[in-house]
Amino acid sequence: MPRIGVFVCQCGNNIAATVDTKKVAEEMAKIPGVVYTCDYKFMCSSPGQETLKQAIKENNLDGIIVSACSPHMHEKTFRKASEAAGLNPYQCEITNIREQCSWVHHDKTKATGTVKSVDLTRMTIQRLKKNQPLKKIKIPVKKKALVIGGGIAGIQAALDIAEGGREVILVEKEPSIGGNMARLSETFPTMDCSQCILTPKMVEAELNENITLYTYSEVEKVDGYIGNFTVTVRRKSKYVDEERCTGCGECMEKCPFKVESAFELGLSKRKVIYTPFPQAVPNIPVIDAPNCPKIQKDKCGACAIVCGPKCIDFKMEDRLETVEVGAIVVATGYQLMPNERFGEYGYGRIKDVISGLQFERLASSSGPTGGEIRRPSDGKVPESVVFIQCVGSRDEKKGVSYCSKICCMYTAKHTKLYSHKVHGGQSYVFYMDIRSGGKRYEEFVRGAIEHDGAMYLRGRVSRVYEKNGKIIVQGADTLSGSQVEIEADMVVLATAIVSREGADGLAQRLGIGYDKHRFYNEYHPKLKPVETVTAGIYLAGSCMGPMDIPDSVAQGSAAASKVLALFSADEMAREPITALVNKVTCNACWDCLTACPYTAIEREAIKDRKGNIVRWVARVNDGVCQGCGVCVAACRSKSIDLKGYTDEQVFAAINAF
Amino acid sequence: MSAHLDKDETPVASGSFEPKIMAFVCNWCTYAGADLAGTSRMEYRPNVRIIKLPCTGRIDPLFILKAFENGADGVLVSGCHPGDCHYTTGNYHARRRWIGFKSLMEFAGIDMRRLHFSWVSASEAIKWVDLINKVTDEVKALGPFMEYRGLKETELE
Amino acid sequence: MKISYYPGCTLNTVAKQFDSSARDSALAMGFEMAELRQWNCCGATFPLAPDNLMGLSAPAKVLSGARKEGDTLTTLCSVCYNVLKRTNKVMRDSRDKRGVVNGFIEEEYDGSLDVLHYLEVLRDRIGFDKVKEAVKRPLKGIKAGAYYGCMLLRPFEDMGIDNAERPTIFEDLLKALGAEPVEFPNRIECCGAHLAMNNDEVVTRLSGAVIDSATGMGAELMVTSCPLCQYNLEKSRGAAAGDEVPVIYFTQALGLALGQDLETLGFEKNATDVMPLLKKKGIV
Amino acid sequence: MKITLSNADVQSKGVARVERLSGEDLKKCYQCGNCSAGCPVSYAMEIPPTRVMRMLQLGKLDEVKAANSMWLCVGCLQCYSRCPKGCSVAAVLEAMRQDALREGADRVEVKDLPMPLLKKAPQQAIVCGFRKFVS
Repeated sequence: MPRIGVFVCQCGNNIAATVDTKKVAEEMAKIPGVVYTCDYKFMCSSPGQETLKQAIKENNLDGIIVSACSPHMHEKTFRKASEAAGLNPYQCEITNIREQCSWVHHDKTKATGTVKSVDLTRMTIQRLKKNQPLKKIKIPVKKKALVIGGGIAGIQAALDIAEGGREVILVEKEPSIGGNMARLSETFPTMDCSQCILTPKMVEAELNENITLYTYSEVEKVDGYIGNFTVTVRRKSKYVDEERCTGCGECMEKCPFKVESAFELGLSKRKVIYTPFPQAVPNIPVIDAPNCPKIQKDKCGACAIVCGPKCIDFKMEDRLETVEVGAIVVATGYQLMPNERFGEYGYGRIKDVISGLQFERLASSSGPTGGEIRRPSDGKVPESVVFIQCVGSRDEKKGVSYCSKICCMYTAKHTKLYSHKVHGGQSYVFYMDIRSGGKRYEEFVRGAIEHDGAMYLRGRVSRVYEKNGKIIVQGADTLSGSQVEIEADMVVLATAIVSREGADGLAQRLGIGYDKHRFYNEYHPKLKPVETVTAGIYLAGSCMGPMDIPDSVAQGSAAASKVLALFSADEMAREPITALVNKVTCNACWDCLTACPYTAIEREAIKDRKGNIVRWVARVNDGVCQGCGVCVAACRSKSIDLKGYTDEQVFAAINAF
Repeated sequence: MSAHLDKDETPVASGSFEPKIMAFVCNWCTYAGADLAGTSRMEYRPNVRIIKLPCTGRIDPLFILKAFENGADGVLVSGCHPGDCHYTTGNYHARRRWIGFKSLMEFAGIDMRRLHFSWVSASEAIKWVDLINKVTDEVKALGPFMEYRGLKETELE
Repeated sequence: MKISYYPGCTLNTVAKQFDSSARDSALAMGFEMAELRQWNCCGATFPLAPDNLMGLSAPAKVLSGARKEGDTLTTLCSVCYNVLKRTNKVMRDSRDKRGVVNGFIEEEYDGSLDVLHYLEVLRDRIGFDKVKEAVKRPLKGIKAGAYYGCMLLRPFEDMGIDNAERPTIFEDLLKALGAEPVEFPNRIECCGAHLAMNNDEVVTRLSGAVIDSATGMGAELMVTSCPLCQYNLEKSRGAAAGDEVPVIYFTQALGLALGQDLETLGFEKNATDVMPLLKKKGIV
Repeated sequence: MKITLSNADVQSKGVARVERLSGEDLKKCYQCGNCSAGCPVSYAMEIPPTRVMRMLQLGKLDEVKAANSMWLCVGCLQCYSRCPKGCSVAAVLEAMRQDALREGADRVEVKDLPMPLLKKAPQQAIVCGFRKFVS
C-alpha cells in the first residue's frame, strides 16, 4: 500500500475564499493509500516547505500531492523540497486548484470550488499511485564544436567559440574561407571596404590555435546527438600537400591553362591551379581537376615542375575524416537565384546586364577591373546604369514570395559607388518599396538620392533589350503614371537571395527543419532564433533567410554563446520525461520513427549469441527525445510509453474522474 | 474506486443536470491559456476537469473512450494552434489522428456534439473561457451520456 | 500521315495563300492536312473573364467535332490556335466548366484532343532536320525577321509552345529553310490586333514599331503566322521609316524553300511584293 | 486631384462584381507597375493599367469605366505574363467591358464601319472586334 501525503494550500485567501481547503483535506484522507493530509496557509513559504519535508520524513511518505497553484508556478519548488526530504522528486505531483478552480469559480459558498478541488486532487492521487521514481538524464558533452560554412557568420561563430577556450573545426566547401562577403566591395551603411574588415578576421581564424580549418571539405554524414555528434567530413583532394605548401604562387604563375573564375562570377579567368582570390585563407592553391590536362590526359604538369617544396601530387584522392564534436553550428549562407529565369531582362544574352554580385566585383579594388566600373562587353565606362530591384523577390509567379531584405541597401550602395567612381554618370533605380529599416539605413538611402544623385523611379521594369549598342530599359514610373524608356549602358539586377543548392540535403543529414524555400527553421522565430529543433545544432547567418552582415555576425556570436553555455559543464542534465520502448512487444513497424519530430527514434538490432541479427526494434535516444509523446500515440502495438505521462498514469487519472 | 461526494447520484433525477466535461490539453499552449484565465480572474462553468499532457500528439483515442466510460458527458481536446506546436509537429499528428478517429466515434454511436477539438494558445484566456462555456452549455442541452457508463460497471463486475 | 486541320474563317477568304501554301508544304513533307468535315468559327477571341462560358461553346463545338475525326488537330492562324488550345485545356482540366459547356453544345467532349500549331507539327512530329533535308530552294542570304505576336505564346502556362520571353521555334524553322533569322526586340510585342477596326493610330504605331524594330536589326523580310498580324504589318508598313520590307506568311517561306510553284504560294495575294527581294537574292 | 474615400468605396459592390466576373483578386496588386511598363497601348490609355488596378482597389469603378482604357486593351496578355503576383489586368478590363456591353454601351456602330475595311480586313479582326465592341 502506498503512503501518500496530501497538502492543500490556502494561498492566503486566494484559494480559501472559494474552496473549503479543510474539507478537501478531510475528503482526501478517506482515499485508500492516503496516510497524511493537511491544509496550510502558504505551502510555498519556507515554513510551508518545512511542514512538507517534516511530514514526508515523519510519516515515511512515498509520494505527495500539493494541491495549490499551477504546476508552471511551483512544481519545481515542491519537487526540490521533496528531494531534500529524501523523496524522489518525480513522486511529487501538483494539483492546480487555484488557476483552475478558486480563481475562475467565484462561488462564495465554496460549494463549487470544493467539489472541483476534491475531484482534481483525487484524480492526481490515483495518478500518483502509478508514478515511478525517475532520474534526471545526464549526458556527457564533448567540448569541441563543428562550424559548417566559412562565411562571415561561420567565421564569427568559430572565433567566439575559440576565444571561449574551446576547440572548433571550421568546414568550408570552397578552397578559401570568406564566403560571399569576400566578394563585396564596400559595405553599407558605413562604406568600409569589405576585404579590409574581413581579411583580418580570416587570418585570425587561421592563426587561432583552437580553430582547425577544413577548407575544400564537405559534411557527408552526421550521427549522434547533443554533446556526442560523430561527423564524417569529405576532404576533397586539393592535389597540393597543405603541410608542405608555402603559398609562394609559383605554380599558378606557370600554369598555362585558364578557365572562367567562379569567384569572379565569370567576369574574369583564373588558372587551373588556383586560389579563388589573392587574400585567400589558407593561401594554398588547389587544382581544378576536371579542367587540368595533367590529371585528365597526363599532359603538362608544369606546376609540379616549378614547385620548390614538391608538394603537388596528381594522384591525391579525397579523404573521409571522422570528427567527434559536442555541438554543430550551421552557417552555410545563400546564393543568388539564377537570373536566366527572367528572359525579359536578357541576362546571359545581353553581356552588360549583370547581377548585383557581379557589380560588387566590378567595384572592388581587387576585382577584375581593379575597381573601375567598366562594362563587361567592351570595357567602356558606362555613362548610365539602370538598377532593377526585386528581380525574383516578391514575385510569387516566377520567383519567390519573400523580400530579399538586403537589395534595397546594396542597390543604394551601388549607386553611391558608381557616382563616386564615374563622375557625370547617371544611375537610375527601379524600385517598388524602399526597405531601409536599420541603424543609419534610411539616411544612407536618402544620401544616395540627395547627395549622389541617383534617380529613383517607383515601378518595375517590364523588359530589357538591345538596340544599336544601347540597352533599352522599358519600365514604368507609377508616381508620375507614365511609361519610362531609358537608354542605358549597363543594367544591374538585384536578384533574389535564395538558399544554397543542396541546403535540403544537408538539413536531412543534420535532422533539422527547413521551409519551402529550403531556408533552415529556427526553433522559435522570436525566442530561440539560433537554435534548431535538434538539440545541439545551432544556426547562424543567411542559411535561415536573407540577412545582412551585421545580423549574420550577431547570429554567429549568438550561436557561439549557446555552444559555450552547453560546454560550460561536463555533463548536461535533462528532464527524464522521455519515451521508452518495450523491446519485447515492438514489432518494428517504424510508425514511431516517422512520427517523431526529433529523429530521436533509432533502429536497434537484436542479436543472438552468435551475433546474428534476429530482429529489429525501435530505441529511443534519451539525448534527443524531447518528451512530446507523439510516438506513444502512434504506436499500434502499445510498445512505447512516455515516462512521467505513462498510459497507466493517464488512465488512472481518467478512472478517478 | 472513485465513489466520492455525491458521485453516485443520478444527475437526471436531481432535476438540474450538470454535465461533466473532461478536457485533455497540452502543457504549453492550452494549459497555459487556462492558467491565464485564472490569473485574470475570469469566470467560467465549473464542469470541466483538466488532464494535462505534454502535447496533444500524446493523446491516445482510448483516453477519450475511457473518459466517456467514466462518466464524462462531453470531452474536449485542445492544444497549440497549427504551426505553433512546442514540439514542432505534434499537433499535426493529433489533428490527423483526430480526423480518422472522428468517423470511428460516429460509428461507435457517440454524438459528435459531445466531442470538441480546439486550438487555444497561451494568450487566449478569453477563448478558453468561451470554449468551456460553449461546450458545457451544448453538452448540457444534449443531456447525460449514459450508454458507455453501463459498459464500465459490467466490466468491473 | 493525316492530321485534322481547322482552317478558320480567314483562311478561306482573305488569307487563301496561307492555307494553300501550308497544305502543299504538308504534302511535300509527307503529311496530309485533312480539313474537318464540318466546322464553325472559333470566336476569334478567348474570353478572358473566366465566368464567360458562352464564349467557349463555339470553340468547344469545333474541338468536339474534331475529336470524332482523330486525336490531333492543327491550325495555322495564331488566334484560332490560341482559342482552341485554351478552350481544350479548360475542357480537360475543369470538370465544372466542362459540364456546363457540354450542356450548351449538347456534346460529351473531354478535352482529349492534342491541339498543335502547324509550327509544332513541323518541329515535334516531322522535325526541323527533316524539313532542312527537304529544302530544294534554300532562302540563302535573306535576313528574315520572325514575328511571333502575342497569341502564339501567351499565356505561357496554357500555350507552352515555347519560352514566352525567348522563343526560338520560328527562328529555328527559318534557319532550316536556309534563311538568316534576325532576332529583333519587338518580335513578341502586339501588332494592335482587332483595334484595326476602329483605331488606326494605335495599330500603325504598334505595327510600325514592330517593322522598325526588325529592319533596325537588318531584317529584309517579315514572316508571320497570323492573318491579322499580316494585315496590320502590311498596312502599317508605310508608316515605318519608309521601309519597303515585304511581309509573308511562314508557310509561304516554307513552300518557297521546298521548291513549290510560285502560283501555289500566292505571293500576288499579299499586299506587299516579295518578288524583288527574291530576285535580288537570286532565289527565283 | 482629390478623392473622398468612404467605406462604401473601399468595400464597393461594383468592384466585387468585377472581381467575380474577372476571377482576379484586386487586393493582390501591390502596384509594382510592371503591367503599365510592358503594355503596348498604355501610352494611349487615359488610365494606365497599374492605375486601373489602384482605382478599383479604392472603389472608383465609375472613373475607370468612363476612361478609354478598357476599350484599348488588346488582350495581348503581356501584363499577365510578367505580373509578379499573377494578376491579369486584361481580364479585369474585359470583365468591365463585358459589363458595359451587357448594358448596351456599344463602342462602334456597325453601319459606320468603312467598306474597304470590311472588304480587306481579315474576318477574324471583324469577329473579334464585334465581340469586344458590340453588345
